[in-house]
Amino acid sequence: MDVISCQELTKTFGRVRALNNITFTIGQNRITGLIGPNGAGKTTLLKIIAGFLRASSGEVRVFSEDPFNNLKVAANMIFIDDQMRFPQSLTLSEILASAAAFYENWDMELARRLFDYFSLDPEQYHHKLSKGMKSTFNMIIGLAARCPLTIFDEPTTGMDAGVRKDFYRALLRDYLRKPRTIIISSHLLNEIEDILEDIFLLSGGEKRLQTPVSDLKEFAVALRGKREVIDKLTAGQEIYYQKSVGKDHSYVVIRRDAAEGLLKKAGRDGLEVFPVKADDLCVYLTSRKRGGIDSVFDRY
Amino acid sequence: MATIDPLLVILFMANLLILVLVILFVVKSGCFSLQNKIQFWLIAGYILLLLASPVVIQMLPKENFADERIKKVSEKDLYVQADLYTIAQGASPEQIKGVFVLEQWEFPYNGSMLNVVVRPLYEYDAVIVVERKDSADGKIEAVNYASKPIVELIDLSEIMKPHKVALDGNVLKVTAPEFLQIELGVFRNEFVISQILGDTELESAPWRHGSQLIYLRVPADVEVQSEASVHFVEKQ
Amino acid sequence: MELNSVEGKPIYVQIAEWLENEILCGNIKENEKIYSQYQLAEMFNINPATAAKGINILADQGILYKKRGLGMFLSPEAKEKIRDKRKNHTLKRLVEEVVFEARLLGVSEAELLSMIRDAGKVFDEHEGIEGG
Amino acid sequence: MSLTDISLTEPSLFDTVKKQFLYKLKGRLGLFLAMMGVQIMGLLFSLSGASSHGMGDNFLYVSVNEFSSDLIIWFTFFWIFVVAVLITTKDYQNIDFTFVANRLSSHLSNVGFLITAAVIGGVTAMLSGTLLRIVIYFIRGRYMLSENFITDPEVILTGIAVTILYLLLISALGYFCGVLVQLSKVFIVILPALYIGTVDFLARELPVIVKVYNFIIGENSLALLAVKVLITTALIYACSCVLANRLEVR
Repeated sequence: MDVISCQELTKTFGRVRALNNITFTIGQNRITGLIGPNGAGKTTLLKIIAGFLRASSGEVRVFSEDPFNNLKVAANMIFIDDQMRFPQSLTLSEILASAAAFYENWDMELARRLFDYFSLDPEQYHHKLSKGMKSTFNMIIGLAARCPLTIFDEPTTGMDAGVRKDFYRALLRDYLRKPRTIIISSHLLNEIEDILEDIFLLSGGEKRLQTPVSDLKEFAVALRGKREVIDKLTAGQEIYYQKSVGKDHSYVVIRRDAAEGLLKKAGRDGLEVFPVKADDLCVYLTSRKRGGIDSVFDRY
Repeated sequence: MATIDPLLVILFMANLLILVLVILFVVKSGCFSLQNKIQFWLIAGYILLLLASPVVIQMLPKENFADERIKKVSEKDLYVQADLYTIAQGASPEQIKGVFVLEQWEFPYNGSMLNVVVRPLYEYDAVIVVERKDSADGKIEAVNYASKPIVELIDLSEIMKPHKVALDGNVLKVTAPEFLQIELGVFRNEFVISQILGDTELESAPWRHGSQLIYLRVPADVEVQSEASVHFVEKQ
Repeated sequence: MELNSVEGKPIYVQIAEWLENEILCGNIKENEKIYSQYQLAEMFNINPATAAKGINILADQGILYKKRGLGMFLSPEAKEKIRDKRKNHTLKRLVEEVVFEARLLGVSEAELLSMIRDAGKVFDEHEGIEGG
Repeated sequence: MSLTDISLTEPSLFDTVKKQFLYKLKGRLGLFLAMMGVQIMGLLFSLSGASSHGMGDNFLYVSVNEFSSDLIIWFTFFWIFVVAVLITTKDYQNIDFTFVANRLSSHLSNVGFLITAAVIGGVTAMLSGTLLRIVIYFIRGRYMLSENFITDPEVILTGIAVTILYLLLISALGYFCGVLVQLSKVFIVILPALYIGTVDFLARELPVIVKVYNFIIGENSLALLAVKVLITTALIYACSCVLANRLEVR
């Protein structure tokens, strides 16, 4: 059985359609990266899963229950984002103590060690922290809560590069120690790519791709060569990205399995074949227009 | 609905605004970043202080309390309208309810003329009643009668100052009493109490002026004269 | 070792190659238990599922064998298999690329062979310096 | 793998409400600090006396200053209304949903908090009256103090009980208003208009409202007042919970 399953999930805000007909499942004890550009609907989707928002139509199940307004889901889930609010009169250590009361699996030892490592002052107040420090603190809560479903919505906002790296490492090591279902949303894939098992691409409120991240690198290939040769080869294929190079060359990204036969020929036709970086592919798959920003200028 | 004074409305609104600001200031403020513990002890201290205040108030020395110095007036006394002027018209002081003797004097006197002067002259109209006794016993008796001043159900007669009466030769000097100014603090029960227990009696209690009168009894052979107005009465 | 995510090679392939190198160097002995997917995940900061995929590539090729409940062990013929595979696939592909490039540049076969020989000499000298 | 592998927490509503209630009590100390400020302000305003009048004749002038702690109680009423509205706002709601909560547990713990606030507010507001007397005793020593300077314990207790009842009712109303505003911002305009309308227009056109008001507020028996106020309060809270139960949060 799956931890999360969504059937034809749609969410509208007034006339705006934030999520459109999304169907997917997320299995147990996997780290899934929810990737998409800003405004893709990542936060909306995560908040529906967390039970904060209500689906406009379709069915959502978390731990086999409707998450909206569901105490059981709330008790087994934690949602970390940079909008988290805490009482202003409580110090960080008091907030940790409160969190410990709420979460059964809370690991205070872990929280303390992370506190030390990131040199957070337990007597400090949350609203006095810098943006990055807030994110670090929120992350500590998310990790120490050890919830069967842990959701991080853009958790590294404001963190500097070193802390970000530490965070992902901490996440992975704690996950190895106590596997659970984790979803991390981000608009960039590259820095979390390694620790992910699955990737879920969302763009314009629609699901683009859900695949194990190890398959993502082999999902597409790039071809570069004379334009007419490429056009002939790729006729009828779905082109994820296309760019003009030089006078009569072009660069296209297509699906690898569709191109399997072509690849042999490619070398002979004087085409170069490249692998496509995973985060580039994500950008191609989720960008608004095929051909990227160049398409704005090409027909100018 | 009754019309409301717009000034009151404005004042009321201003008050509310101040209240909102105070609440928001305390709640929102980063400028009020007290440690949680300090906050807690501030509030706890405040509540403890309040809980202790009913005990503290019992222990305060109360010599300055009206209740201690002055008798509370009884219902009976309150509605007695003692009019001293009926004495001037010949009524016997003993027969008037609510009239009491504030002070009395006795002077041996052998002269035949008595001059009654009132001080301070022109500023003060003392009410002086003179009764000629049946016999010439050589004694002038002076009685300072008074009626009870009652304010907020408190009988102030205990602190009333009497006139001064002195005999010097054939001059009887009546000096006005020292002027007394009293400030009284009273507490209304809170509206939440009066809703259940009713209003305090104060609300409807009338006030009574206290007044004073000097009653002179002179020997039968003494002639009284005065620049002040003096009422002569016959002994009944 | 740091993984290279810039180069297009999938991470699990890099894991498999790293394990092969360890085996070729003799860091892992025959019939010895190899790293678990969790150890690899921790070492390379990757998802354990990815690490498992790397291990499975080797298992599929018979380089590793599984003892139920104990984990993956190095099979006795592992080195041989890796050498064969690399010769038949990796080296062959590299040679093909070299030949293709040589054709494109119009380099003759003799010229190419001498280049290979020269490269071998340089490599030997290098080894010599390192060794001495 | 199946879901049975995951050991899921089975939370009880009561337990969650209890935890949230304690968390809120700890986290909202500032609100009680505000109460303190408001009551002390009320006390300071009350020091000058509610009214004064005098009477005199040739021998005596008596001026009477009336003191009353009514203002402190009104200020406390106002405080709890603002608090009740405040804790329905997004900011406070977010704090609830940072940790384990659902709508019902959030409301119930809010109601628990407001009841606590009403009790603390009621006790402190009435006792502030006693504090006012002590302060006046010390700073206005020349006064002869009289009449209700010392209040009988049962009178104070009656006052506390009635104040708490009012505070409960007002907090419920405030919470209800807050919930309406959360449902739709239109109510920010409608509610004040309705209030003014009720006082001025509706009171004239719909005597029922006046009757309802008098039925509750005009009660002279403490027991009956308690029954009426508690039932009304419970109804208003129940309405708020039902109305807000489908609200989206965070």
